[in-house]
Amino acid sequence: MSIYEVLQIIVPSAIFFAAPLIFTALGGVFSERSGVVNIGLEGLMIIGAFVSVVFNLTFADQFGAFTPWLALLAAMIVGAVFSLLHAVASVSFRADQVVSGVAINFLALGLTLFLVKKMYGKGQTDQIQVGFDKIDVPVLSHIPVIGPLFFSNAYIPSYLAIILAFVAWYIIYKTPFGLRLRAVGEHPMAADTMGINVTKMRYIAVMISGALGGIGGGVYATIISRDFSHATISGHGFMALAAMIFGKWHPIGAMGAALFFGLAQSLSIVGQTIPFLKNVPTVYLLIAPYVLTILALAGFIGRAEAPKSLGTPYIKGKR
Amino acid sequence: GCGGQGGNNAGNKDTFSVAMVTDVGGIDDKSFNQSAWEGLQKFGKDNNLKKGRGGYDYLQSSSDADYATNLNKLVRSDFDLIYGIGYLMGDAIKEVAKQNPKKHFAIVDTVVNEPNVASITFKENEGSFLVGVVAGLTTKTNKIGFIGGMEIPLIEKFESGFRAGVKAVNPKAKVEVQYAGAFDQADKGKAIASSMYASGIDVIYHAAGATGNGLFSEAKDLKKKDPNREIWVIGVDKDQAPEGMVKVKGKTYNVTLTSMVKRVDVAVYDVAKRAKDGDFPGGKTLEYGLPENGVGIAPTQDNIKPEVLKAVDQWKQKIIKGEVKVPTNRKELQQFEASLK
Amino acid sequence: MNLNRLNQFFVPVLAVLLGMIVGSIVMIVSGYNPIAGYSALIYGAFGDPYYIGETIRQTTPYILSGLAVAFAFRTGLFNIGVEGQLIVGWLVAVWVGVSFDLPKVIHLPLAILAAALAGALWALIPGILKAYLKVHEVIITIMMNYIALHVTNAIIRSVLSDEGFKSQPIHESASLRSDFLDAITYHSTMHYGIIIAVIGAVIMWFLLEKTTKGFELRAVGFNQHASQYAGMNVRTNIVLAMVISGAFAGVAGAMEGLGTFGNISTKAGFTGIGFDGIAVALIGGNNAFGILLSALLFGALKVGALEMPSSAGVPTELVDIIIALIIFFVASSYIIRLLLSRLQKGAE
Amino acid sequence: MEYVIEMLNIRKVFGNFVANDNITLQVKKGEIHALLGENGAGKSTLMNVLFGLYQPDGGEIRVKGQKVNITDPNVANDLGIGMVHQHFMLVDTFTVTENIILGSEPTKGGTIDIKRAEREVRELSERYGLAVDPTAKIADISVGMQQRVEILKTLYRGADILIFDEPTAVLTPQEIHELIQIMKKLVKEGKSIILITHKLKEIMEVCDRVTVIRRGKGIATLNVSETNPNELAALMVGREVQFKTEKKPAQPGKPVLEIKDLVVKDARGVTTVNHLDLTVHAGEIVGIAGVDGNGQTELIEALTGLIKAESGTILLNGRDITNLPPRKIIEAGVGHIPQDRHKHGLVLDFPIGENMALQTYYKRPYSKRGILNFKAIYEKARQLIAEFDVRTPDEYTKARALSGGNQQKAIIGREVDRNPDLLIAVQPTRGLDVGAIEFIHKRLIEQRDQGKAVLLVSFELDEVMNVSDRIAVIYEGKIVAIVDPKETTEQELGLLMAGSKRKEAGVSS
Ligand SMILES: Nc1ncnc2c1ncn2[C@@H]1O[C@H](COP(=O)(O)OP(=O)(O)OP(=O)(O)O)[C@@H](O)[C@H]1O
Ligand SMILES: Nc1ncnc2c1ncn2[C@@H]1O[C@H](COP(=O)(O)OP(=O)(O)OP(=O)(O)O)[C@@H](O)[C@H]1O
Ligand SMILES: [Mg+2]
Ligand SMILES: [Mg+2]
Repeated sequence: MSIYEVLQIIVPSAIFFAAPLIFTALGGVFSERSGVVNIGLEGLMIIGAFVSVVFNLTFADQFGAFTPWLALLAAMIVGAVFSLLHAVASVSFRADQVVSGVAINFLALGLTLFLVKKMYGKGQTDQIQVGFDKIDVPVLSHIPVIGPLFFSNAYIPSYLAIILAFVAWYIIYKTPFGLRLRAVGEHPMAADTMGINVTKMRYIAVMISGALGGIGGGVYATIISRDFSHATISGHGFMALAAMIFGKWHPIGAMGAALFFGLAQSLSIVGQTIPFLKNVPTVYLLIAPYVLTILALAGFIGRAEAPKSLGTPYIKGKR
Repeated sequence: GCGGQGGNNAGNKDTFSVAMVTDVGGIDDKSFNQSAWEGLQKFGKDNNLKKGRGGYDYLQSSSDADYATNLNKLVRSDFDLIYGIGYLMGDAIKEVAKQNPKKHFAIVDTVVNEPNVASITFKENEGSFLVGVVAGLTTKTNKIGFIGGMEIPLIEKFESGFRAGVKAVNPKAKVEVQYAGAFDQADKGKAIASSMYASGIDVIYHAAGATGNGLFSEAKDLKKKDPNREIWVIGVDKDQAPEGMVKVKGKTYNVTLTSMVKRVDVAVYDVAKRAKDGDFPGGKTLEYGLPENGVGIAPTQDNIKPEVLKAVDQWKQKIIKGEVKVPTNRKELQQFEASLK
Repeated sequence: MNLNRLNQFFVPVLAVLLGMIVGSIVMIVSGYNPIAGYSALIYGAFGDPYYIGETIRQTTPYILSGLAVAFAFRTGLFNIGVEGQLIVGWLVAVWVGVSFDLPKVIHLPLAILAAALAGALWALIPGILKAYLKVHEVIITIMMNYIALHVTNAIIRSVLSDEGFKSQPIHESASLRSDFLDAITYHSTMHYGIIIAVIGAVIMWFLLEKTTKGFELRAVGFNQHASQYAGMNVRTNIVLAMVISGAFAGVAGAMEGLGTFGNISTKAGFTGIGFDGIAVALIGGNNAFGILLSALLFGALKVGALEMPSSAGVPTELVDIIIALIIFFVASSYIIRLLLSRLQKGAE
Repeated sequence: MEYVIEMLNIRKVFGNFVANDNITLQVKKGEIHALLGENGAGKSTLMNVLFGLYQPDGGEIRVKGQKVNITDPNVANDLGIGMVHQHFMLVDTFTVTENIILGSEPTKGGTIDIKRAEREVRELSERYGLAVDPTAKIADISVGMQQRVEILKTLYRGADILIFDEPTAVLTPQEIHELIQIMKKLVKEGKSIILITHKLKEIMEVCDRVTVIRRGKGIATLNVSETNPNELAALMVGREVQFKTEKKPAQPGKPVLEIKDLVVKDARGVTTVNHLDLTVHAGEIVGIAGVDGNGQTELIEALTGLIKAESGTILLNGRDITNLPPRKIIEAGVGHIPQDRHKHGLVLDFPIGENMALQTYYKRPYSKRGILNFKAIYEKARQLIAEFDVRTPDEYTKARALSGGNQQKAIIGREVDRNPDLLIAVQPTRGLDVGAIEFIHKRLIEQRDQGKAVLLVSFELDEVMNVSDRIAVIYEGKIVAIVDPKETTEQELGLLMAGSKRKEAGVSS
């Protein structure tokens, strides 16, 4: 295999692998930029996966090819609503945000499996029949070299994820909303004295994270697992959390980190087929993505600065 | 000193009750747990048993630590025969069986040497051999894939039988083997499938549980994109034809070439029946292979060409007659491959 | 002051009650009988010596993983890697249990210490990266979990067994099991690990609250700058905190290896005990005594839940919902406190 | 309509504590009105009520004659009230412009119009003479400039009633001078100012009237022209206060600290201490005077072992302590009152009693064989709390809950009690009221009289002149002059600090 052929395998699979992580990590960026730790990303993905699959199974006949899109919409809405729990607990009730996030994870898993049992009388759903199609992007996929790498055999949601990262960057760094969001996460009291409603901003941010986490889970379920069970989302939310921190709480950084994970993952898969790696025991390839991440962090990425007031509830009048 | 008066020979009671403990997959895992439960249900129906205590029942585990607890619960509920489903339950069955020597137990997929335990194993290698034959004769690219869940002896058995089957009918074909390291990572399954299909592989067999979901998803998406492309999945454990259905512009295709079925239901039914009839095979290991109909090729065979089916049948007979000994691990596979030359 | 103390005790209890109440609402809404559900739950957790034994067995590793998480929290670190440290602890405990033939008084402690050391070493890496390169411990520990899982599986396959999926059983001399416990709990899998777990809690309390080193670790956890000004070595303290946390996690693994299972099998996924430890620690207020109680709560809920489907027809997942609700209520103790103080004021 | 602001009988209660007990404050249009009171008297609380951060429990507020209900800062903004807070309300990672426009951003098609914003900020800063760099990050600019940003924030919102809560506590003399000019300019533009400060001199210099409060109660409102500092201090503290701390002449002994040819680089690698020489003797207080940013921070950090010196030596009692770890230096006999008490001085979440053992916890009797002896620790804490008049409910109270002055007293108690040969005090009285300042100065002199060496770093020329026996002027990382406080003037010091060479007294060490 030539390097180019290898790339042709690695790159598309890295991108689809990364897509759910990108959505979810972007959600994390919004929440944490506003100062609310969101360790509940895993739970939000679970909710999204569940909703999108149930929606898909229920309405595929009515909506046909639109089903997966509407399912993502549903996952987004339910994810946002579900994340309200985290917002209420950690913003209004001044709960420890880590605790509340852990509760979100427990609740999401328990509730969705409970509902699956209730609705279908079994521990997992059937397979959905209408998913997203693999496409070759018109025109772009014909660009020599780049086309086959980046614009062939891909899913639209993957591109949406990447586009969304740039949109998020724009929102966070270029709009009044973003400025206020960051201010609330860095110095809520300063924001308060400037007439910004800290509570409202944090609610919005947490709900955005719920919406994006929901989409992330939905994309995962729709493109990858195609059904929902206890094992559908297993650690992906934590990987998204890692991507967010790896990306230094920056949307583009988070996207880059998620793509890095995807790349490392598919490298380790393709590695098994590269002749001179053939005799390397499988375990080295299995751990390669994680080791690579650690090396990258230790080697050249360096320290990350979290938003200053991350994790502290804002209490008016308290220094 | 635990509850109940039961414990003498179960066959003598007027109602015979039977139960099983599943692993975390539960009774609808589309795999061996589900199959086992189907066997029990059939047994229950055939013998007019009710679901629940005194009839037939199951308990689901939510972690490895629950196996012994659940088995004990069933012992204390006084079931006459108790199944542990899956190789992971071996230790727990052994322990509980020792503690309750008068109770009858059965374990699926591994061997427990206790006088009151019947061990049920399958010759997955034989069934895999047959689908290997299918793969070897169906491939156009002479490139075939195998995706394993975890690298454990059980899965190696699938791998070795499959590779032997391919080699036996198509020496030119190469089998690419990858292990995902888990049974529940569909994303990894999809990534592996994606890289395999991209490298020209056209038939992939999996023994990877829910990781295999990713394989189906990838195959279907590729098929949808290009219905003319011939790519196939070979399913495992149950008939996975429903998983392979894909509709393109009103036309229905199925990427499932066939499946290697493992009839846990047959074995479970069988052992329950024998226990009821007072013929409990305690201390014995029952190996279900091709002759016992314990493994085989799924009934959905629409995608297999008739001549291939014919070849499958010939090999099946050879195996049943003992003319071919199907390897169970990689070492035996090497010997087998050498013997072909 | 006195009222505060009382509240400190009442708030978690109230949180548990509230969680149960909302849980019963969920049951009613979804058509189950909450009384039957909870009876089954309680019976399944404490109904007779067998169930009590199982509950204690389940509680044991929860205590230790909770302590591991809490120790890190108290020293300013978030150790999501308890799961991985637990797995390597389990592996090494079993390895020692299988490979040596020694008198019990030496073998058992040796196996436990080896597990502690393994967990500590596994935590050393994120500790060093955090202390010297300021790399966020959360990512590194997440990554280390996966590495632990795969590496352990590979070692089990190639070293501890002959290409099989599980190790040999450990020698009797390294086992925490006993015929006595087996007899009094009607063959439950309970083992002497509970004593070690309780000792662990005492050690953590003593270490943090009473010792000089604990003072330093807490100070560094709260304010690195001030600690450095006061002459403490911030870096070594960070590494040490992580390592001690990892040691607790390693011992939690030893409980599984030397007690519950007596061997180690290749793992298809995480045990969950490490992640549950986060919840245990948080419900227990990151305090050693609180963790004993919250681990017991967790253990009882998890073991009792197994009884719910067969006796009351209630899915076990309901327990996860109840646990989540309890965590929410504990987390929102501010509101509960507020309500309590309103009530107290009203009563005056 | 005489008053722009009338706060009538304002009451504010926290729990059971009455922070504002029916205080009345009336501000005339175009005046600078001082609000004076001890630490914790309730000044900030009153102003936070006016700014809408707190809701009063009683009383009424009128703005320009209209009764108003200021429910949040937005309402205050609309009423033209702006506040420069005691603790800066600036987002460190934002630029000057971003901080100023936050909450009322100019936009163009949904995007922040940053170009326009920068232009507006620049215009505004030129108009009021508030020099700032609109594109600089807050983290990178001086405290003085941060203060100007705070003022610009209020002006940007069109405020014509400005509240300054202790604006000068963190400024250097030059910056204070500039600020005073700015305030004068603002009133000339028709704005009204409420100024909170502990520095009576400033009140005398710029204010028209002054309202004094004590323990939450209004005491008096006076015309500045009709009062004097002594009267104000007495009103505020409730007793006579000495401004000039009494002290005997110094009796310098052997050298305790000898710094020779010291070179230190800051975090960015810039050499900020540049071949510095300085000696401090037993029994004397050496004050370091200098404009912020001339190497003071790095000098102190090198002395205390927090950063490494590039070259040169530091001797303590003749022993080389250069680049030893902090603990070794502490044990060698160095005490340190850090500039930032929250960040470096205390573990705010520890009880105040344990904070007092922050350096000694590992020694007998506080620790035996690795086990802490809390009895001994808290006994010591009780003794220090009594001795240093730390006002706290008890020794188990978290340090966070103490007021700044009391936190500072606790730190000083802790450092002095260790009986160090060299006591380094950096800005020890920042933000404290005259009573607390008096107390702390007395303690420093007491140390000197016991034969200790004291190195005082302060931006307050008053303090340096008052307390020191010798003044070392630092400029661009060097000691450029050593002067005797009795023989110099503030003007002369100011010139030296600005880098002008002194003819007679050359560089000495
Ligand atoms: N949010 C609060 N909760 C409870 N008590 C408070 C709060 N804010 C202030 N106090 C109390 O009110 C008193 C007055 O505080 P305030 O900040 O107004 O003092 P101040 O006059 O501004 O002091 P300083 O000169 O030190 O700035 C404090 O001593 C404190 O006890
Ligand atoms: N949110 C709060 N809750 C309780 N007490 C508070 C709160 N905010 C302030 N305080 C009280 O306010 C007092 C400190 O307020 P104050 O502003 O007077 O201190 P300070 O001397 O100005 O401190 P600094 O020098 O740091 O500005 C303390 O007694 C503290 O108990
Ligand atoms: Mg104040
Ligand atoms: Mg103050």
